[in-house]
Amino acid sequence: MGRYVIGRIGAAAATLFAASIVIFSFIHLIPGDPVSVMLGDAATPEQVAALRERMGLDEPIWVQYLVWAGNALQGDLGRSIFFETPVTQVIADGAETSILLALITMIWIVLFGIPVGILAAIRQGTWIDQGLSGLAMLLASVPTFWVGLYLILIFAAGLGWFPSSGYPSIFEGGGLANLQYLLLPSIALAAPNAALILRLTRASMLDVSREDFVRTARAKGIRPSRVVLRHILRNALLAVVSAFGFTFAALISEAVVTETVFALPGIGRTVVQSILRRDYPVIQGVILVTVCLYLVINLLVDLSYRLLDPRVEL
Amino acid sequence: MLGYLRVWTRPVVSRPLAALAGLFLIVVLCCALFAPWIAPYPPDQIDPVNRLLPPDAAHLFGTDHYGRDTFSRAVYGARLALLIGVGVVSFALASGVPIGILSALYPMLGRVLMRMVDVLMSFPSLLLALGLIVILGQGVLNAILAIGLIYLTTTARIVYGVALRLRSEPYVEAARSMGAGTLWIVRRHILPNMVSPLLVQASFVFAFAQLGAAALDFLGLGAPPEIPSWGNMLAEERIYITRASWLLLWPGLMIVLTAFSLNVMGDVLRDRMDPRFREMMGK
Amino acid sequence: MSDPILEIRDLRKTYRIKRGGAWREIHAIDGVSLTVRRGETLGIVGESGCGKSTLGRAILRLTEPDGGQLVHEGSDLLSLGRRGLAAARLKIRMVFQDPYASLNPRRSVGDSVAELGDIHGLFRSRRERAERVGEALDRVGLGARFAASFPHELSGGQRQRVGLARAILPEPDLIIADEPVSALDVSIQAQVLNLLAELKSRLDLTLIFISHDLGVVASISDRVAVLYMGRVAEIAPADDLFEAPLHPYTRLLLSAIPRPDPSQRITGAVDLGEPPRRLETTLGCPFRDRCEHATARCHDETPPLREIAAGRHVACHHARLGPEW
Amino acid sequence: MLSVTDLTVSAGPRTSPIGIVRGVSLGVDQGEILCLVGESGCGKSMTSLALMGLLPPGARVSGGSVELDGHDITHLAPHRRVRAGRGKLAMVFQEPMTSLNPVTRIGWQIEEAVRVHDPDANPTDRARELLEMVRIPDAANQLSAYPHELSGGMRQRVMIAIALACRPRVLIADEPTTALDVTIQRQVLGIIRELCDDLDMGVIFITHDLGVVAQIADRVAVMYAGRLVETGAVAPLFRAPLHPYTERLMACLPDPAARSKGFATIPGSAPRPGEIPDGCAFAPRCPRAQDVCRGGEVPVVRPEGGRRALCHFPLAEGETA
Amino acid sequence: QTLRYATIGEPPSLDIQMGTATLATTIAQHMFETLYAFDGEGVPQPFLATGGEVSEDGLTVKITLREGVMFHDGDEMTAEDVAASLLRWSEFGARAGILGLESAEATGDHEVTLTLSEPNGAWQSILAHPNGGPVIYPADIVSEAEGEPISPENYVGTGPYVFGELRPNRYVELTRFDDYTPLDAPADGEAGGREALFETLQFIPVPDVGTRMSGVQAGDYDYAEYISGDLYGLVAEDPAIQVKISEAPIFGLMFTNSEEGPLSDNIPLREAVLAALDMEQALQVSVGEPELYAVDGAFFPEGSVWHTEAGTEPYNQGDPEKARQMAEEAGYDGTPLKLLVSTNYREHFDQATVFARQLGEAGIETEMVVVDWATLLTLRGQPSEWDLFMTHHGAMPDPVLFTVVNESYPGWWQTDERDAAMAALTETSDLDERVAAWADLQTLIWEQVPTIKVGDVYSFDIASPNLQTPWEDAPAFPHFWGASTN
Ligand SMILES: Nc1ncnc2c1ncn2[C@@H]1O[C@H](COP(=O)(O)OP(=O)(O)OP(=O)(O)O)[C@@H](O)[C@H]1O
Ligand SMILES: Nc1ncnc2c1ncn2[C@@H]1O[C@H](COP(=O)(O)OP(=O)(O)OP(=O)(O)O)[C@@H](O)[C@H]1O
Ligand SMILES: [Mg+2]
Ligand SMILES: [Mg+2]
Ligand code: NI
Repeated sequence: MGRYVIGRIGAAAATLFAASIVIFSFIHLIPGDPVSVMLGDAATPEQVAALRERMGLDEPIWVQYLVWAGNALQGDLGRSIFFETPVTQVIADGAETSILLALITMIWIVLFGIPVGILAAIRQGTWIDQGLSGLAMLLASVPTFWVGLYLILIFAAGLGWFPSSGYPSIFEGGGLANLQYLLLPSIALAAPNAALILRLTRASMLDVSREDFVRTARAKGIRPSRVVLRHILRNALLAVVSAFGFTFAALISEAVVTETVFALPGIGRTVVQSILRRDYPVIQGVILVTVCLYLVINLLVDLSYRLLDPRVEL
Repeated sequence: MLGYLRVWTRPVVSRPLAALAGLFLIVVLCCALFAPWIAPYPPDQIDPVNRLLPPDAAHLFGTDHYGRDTFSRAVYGARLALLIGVGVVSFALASGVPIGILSALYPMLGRVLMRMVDVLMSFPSLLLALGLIVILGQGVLNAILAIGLIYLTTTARIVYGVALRLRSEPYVEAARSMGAGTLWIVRRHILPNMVSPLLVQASFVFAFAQLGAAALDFLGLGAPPEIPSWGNMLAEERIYITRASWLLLWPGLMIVLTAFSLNVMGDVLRDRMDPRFREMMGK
Repeated sequence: MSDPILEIRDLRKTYRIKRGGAWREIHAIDGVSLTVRRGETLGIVGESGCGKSTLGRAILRLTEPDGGQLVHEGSDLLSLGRRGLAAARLKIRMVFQDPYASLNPRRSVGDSVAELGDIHGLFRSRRERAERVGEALDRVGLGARFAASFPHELSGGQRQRVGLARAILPEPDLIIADEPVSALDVSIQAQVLNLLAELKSRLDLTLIFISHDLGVVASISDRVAVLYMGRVAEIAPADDLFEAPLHPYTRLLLSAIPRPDPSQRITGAVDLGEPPRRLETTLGCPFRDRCEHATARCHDETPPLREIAAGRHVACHHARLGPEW
Repeated sequence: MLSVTDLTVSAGPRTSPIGIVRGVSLGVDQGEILCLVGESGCGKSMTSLALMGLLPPGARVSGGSVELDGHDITHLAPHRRVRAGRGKLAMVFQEPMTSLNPVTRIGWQIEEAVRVHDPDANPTDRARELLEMVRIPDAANQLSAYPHELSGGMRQRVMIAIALACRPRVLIADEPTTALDVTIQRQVLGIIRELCDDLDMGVIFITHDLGVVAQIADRVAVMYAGRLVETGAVAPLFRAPLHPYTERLMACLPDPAARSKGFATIPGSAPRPGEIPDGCAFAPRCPRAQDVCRGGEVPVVRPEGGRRALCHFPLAEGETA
Repeated sequence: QTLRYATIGEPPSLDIQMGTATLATTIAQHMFETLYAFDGEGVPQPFLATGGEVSEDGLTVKITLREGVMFHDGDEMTAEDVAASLLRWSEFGARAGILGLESAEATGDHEVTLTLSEPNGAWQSILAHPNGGPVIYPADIVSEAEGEPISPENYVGTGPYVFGELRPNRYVELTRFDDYTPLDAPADGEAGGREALFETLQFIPVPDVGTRMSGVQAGDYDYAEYISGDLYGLVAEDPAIQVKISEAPIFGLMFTNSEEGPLSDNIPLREAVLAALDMEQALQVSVGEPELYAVDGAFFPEGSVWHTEAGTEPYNQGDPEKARQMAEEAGYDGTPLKLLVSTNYREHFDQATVFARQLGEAGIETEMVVVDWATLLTLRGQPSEWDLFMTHHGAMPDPVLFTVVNESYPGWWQTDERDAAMAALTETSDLDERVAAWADLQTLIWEQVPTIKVGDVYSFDIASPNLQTPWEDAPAFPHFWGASTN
């Protein structure tokens, strides 16, 4: 196991290296440059060129890469061109929101997707199943911003139950009460993902319930509910676990639309805005971190398989 | 022949939901094909005096902030929806399938290719799309390419899994024992047996491509908005959510219903391909 | 008897699997030498996992052996290039265990039967193709009309016949049948076995018949090889082997065959030992842990396959001819 | 003890059901092993699953009754049949490789059944005891093994242990040894025989291997196309089958002595459910069939000795079809 | 007491010498101050300065400074600081060169002497305009930063608010500067005494306009900028919301390429393009509410001293037939004109879409090149990539600040007539003469069409009803000294 983990970390490092090169070349292919965005509409080309030179943006790409990679290895991701602050700080600032949002969203997904998926599987073929599956598909096909805008209109501007937007950190006054800011966004974000998990749960429940060992369990004389929970579900969740991991990773880095609608200071929005402003260090840093996140989650998913499924040998 | 047709129509007809979904998709297809005849106005006819009109007899779905007829735009929108959907699906399949199959058949190559897919997958997907669009410039084709790239990875992974399983199927082995080459095995054995998971994946990708395009539009980077697309209409008119909510309702409904119908049809197709289901329906 | 059609010399295949983070080796075939004579039926028996299928597959290089030689018509199959291999595969054919799984569910019976011809471009016209397919289907007793059916429309016996039909179009020299009847009912099994015997005599085939059902093997084979843990334990003409098994493992196997005779009823549990896990070491007699005669020598020294009597080979330090040990 | 009367199982739409099991009647006594034989697809598994109430979706009991110790259990939920009183029915399935839950330890899986049926016993002790009963070496340690760590034969014995944990009066074993080696098969058969005798259980043993039947059965029931065509004690049935199908089946057994002559076969193939002809289902393949066989009710013949066959023209002793 | 201001996005660097982003100026003007400041009438008044004198030849300006002005770091502002700030600005700043500053020297503790390369009548206005303008930093910070933007920890100014914290995506926070020494004069526009009533100012990015509006309604923000014109009807009557229409209009501009392509040497074709455009339609589509736009070809709004209708006849003809004819006469060969536009500003896009259609009706083909704003900024610097591009500018206090007339601005309008008109504008500091010069220049613009003004758009902001601001209509850069809640 230890050796396995070390091996995996080695492979991850290779992936990371490849990814960092891809990131770097990818980003520098994007036309436009941060300096003209920074200097604004009135700046003349000479001014732009001068500032580019002063900021080292006219060096050959590979030189820039080496400098960046060298610093990144020491944990220094550079400074944001736009914010003038260290990229690590920019990421750390977004991370709180993104992680909490993803966590709360995962709670919704688990609370809604899994039980409803189980229900649909148990009642397979009945109108309950059809209705629930239909609902899931519906949720999966509504654009997030639509849901988000309506949630704000109804629950924030209309009823005033929840704050409309923004998110003050829970560490800076307000405490856990600030989580209410994430309630509406997490619902908007959870809708399509819960639908996916629901469908996955249902499908794998059905798959597992056709397995021979379920018949064995039923022949033991234990209650049907126990068969479902202890035998079918436990095995069915194996298939859902990896979806969980990757949904979580995606929720952290890809909640751009939700973050935009709800004005949340999350990573997704940071990086999209950074692309629009060509804030290279931030884009590179965030992608690097999300790639790491993906690799870590990948590893965790595989390790959790080891815990959940004794057949998996590491 | 009739019997063959029945095999296809039966799973649809036996579920009212599926029948409705099928019907809706046919309507969408008709809209796309015959848009100029169905739409009462050109989709880009600007009429600022009559902007933001609520639905009435002259403008079934009302007018948008240019005074363009929302109904006509929704009808034309079907074209772009299909274009994006079909485009993304074709791209994802055309690139994901060979990658997946090659990786499964040649493990050495597979290790490299799947690593690369991993790298791609580890990038935030919307971001990848966004970056590509910025690099390539905005446009329908580029949006298709960008979204297609996201689904290339998932498709390649699925195909890889299936191909890995099919590769060790006894009938593939049997073909190999007769001296069949790789091309033969892929063409005659692997591809045909991949059809049903691919169909489900395709219907899923089709639906999500619409949402992806809508999200790109939302961020202002989708198709050039003078070509109407539903996602675009939705994103463009989203500030009218309170003032003229019908502007969002119709395109939103179209996206939802199309995605929904496709999902339903995807399910039907999968069931149709599932031998267990075939057994149940009788031979 | 007649000349050898295939000589297997010290064939080895080691699978490397990952267990507990470490690579472990499974010697699926651990130095098998066999001679297959033209026109004979060679039965290969042994318990599940002893390497029977691996041996069959290795002959056709469906799994690439790690070492040894496979001499077929004067050339070593293992050193053939792609072309040579394809040509050899025209001569040596395999019939698979599971008739359903080895037919592509999406291709018609006719397509499956014609596959070999299609791959090698043997048919000059569609007419010819249809004719040849019909002929092959006729030969196995199905009839040309089955060409349009799909595998799921056939019964188990019919599927197995399709499997045979595709193995005889065009006519091969050697058929390797890997448990061709184990998925079938007794009555259908009998049909298929009859068919095999008949084809064999009509087409002058050599047959390697792999099975774990000793009853079946006994009734169809000229010679039988018993495999244990990837090694040949015993080879003998079928009659001799069933009458007077030499290897203790062969004896065990024979004693466990259920005979359809109500007078030999089971009265209680017996302990026949557990088949060992795959060992990493190849030293010593693989059967020693279950063998009542095992001595220190069996632990230290691998018993070679030695000829005890004419045509009878056994790999046991203690085996000798005679009624008792 | 267990008696089944006229059991009918059908599948397909309710408007045009397909009969899979068509009026099967049988009974098992204490300490008796009843072997149910017949070729693949004739409805053996369906019969046993109907007894347990575990029919797959799509199939249902559409007639007849199942009684256990005089109580009608035809429509009880499966877990109630197993629990009725203190464990009445239990089942061992064919596939030892897939019939155990792969993610839990086998000890846990046995204890789960023990807790239901032996609430007073210490589950771990009882589980160990059961493993010893099915002769698993080093039982105490094996409790913490996962199924994939065991060989096929051991898994099958664990399956039997689980069934025994239900303290069944009747054990149903559906082809429990087809996936096993002959040597292991021999061991498992021995264990079943021994348990049957020691615990005074009734056993319904399903197989299509006549060799196994001969070795283990007290009584035999032969099925063909969803019907019982013949029942009787094992020795007379093997010596002198009444039904032509039974006789033909036995003739198909490979006989090493008669190698050169080839194998006897039954021409044609068994009908699929839904395509079963009227009258005697075997008639199209039967060399003795006459016009009466092809329609109408088939008479039951009951010679002495508790034997019973469904045939117009039963065989006399020594006669071949 | 915190003011929560919902912004359209994050501000770029608050070093506003270096950039011209509106949002950065809005925020940074609370920290950094200029030597002069515009009063309510738009007339520059001494602010950090107490006055200035121009030499006879107009090449030397001697400025005296207010005493006792404290920087946030506790040091007093000296002539050294002012000289260093002005020099850095004129060398590296966003509007470098506009003043023609040759040198700035501290000629006393509280006196700076500026040397200009040419006389510049607009020097007070230039010194008063904070947007990309010469705000005053401490000398050591200036010398450290040189041409690079000052980093946030070095944001030190003289204003009533101190830089607090910049949390990317969350907010920029400014806190009250307790040692602030206000100018002893009544507040008048930006001039006069400034008083920080709010403890803190928080500028929170809320990119979605619907959310900005809902947020004010829900009480999450006190002030939200840049609400779409079409939402005006919804909030105008709402007693729960104060509407702050901007007093300074923004106007869309479509620049023409004078360097390369079909429009470069072909002024008649440009005139044809202009003739085809109906600005009313474009404004209706992009703004909606008639109260919020004005169809006006004058570059300075009514009420400004610079307002003149001189030469605006070609504006807003919307005559496709005439345009077609003019295009034909200009020898237009049907080559599509590349219209570069970004989607990041909805108005640009809406207007471009309308124009493309109107041009199409006049037989002038266009090809819309839709890119994101950052790409547009780069592409427009490459003459071969475009023929027309869309942008917008805010009202300027003085024509010289106006980029249209800057010959290095993309479009590269460089004609002898322009040079002459520009010289007339900067030669003198006499207001009347300068206004007349500007009228000529505006006429020239409508004749040579280096750019096409779309029309004035009065964007509007909204505020919670409790917010009291010292101004009624929103200035170009809303400021919150003197603002409070009740
Ligand atoms: N692809 C593989 N990878 C690793 N191990 C393998 C592989 N194929 C077979 N083995 C192992 O090699 C050994 C021999 O397998 P083989 O299939 O040849 O046995 P067999 O005699 O045909 O058994 P059966 O009667 O069950 O078909 C077994 O222990 C098996 O687990
Ligand atoms: N859900 C179903 N619908 C229709 N027919 C079914 C269904 N399930 C099983 N059958 C059919 O019922 C018949 C009886 O099956 P059963 O499993 O009882 O056979 P069996 O005698 O146990 O065969 P085997 O020896 O292969 O296990 C088979 O022909 C099968 O195809
Ligand atoms: Mg095998
Ligand atoms: Mg069965
Ligand atoms: Ni005017």
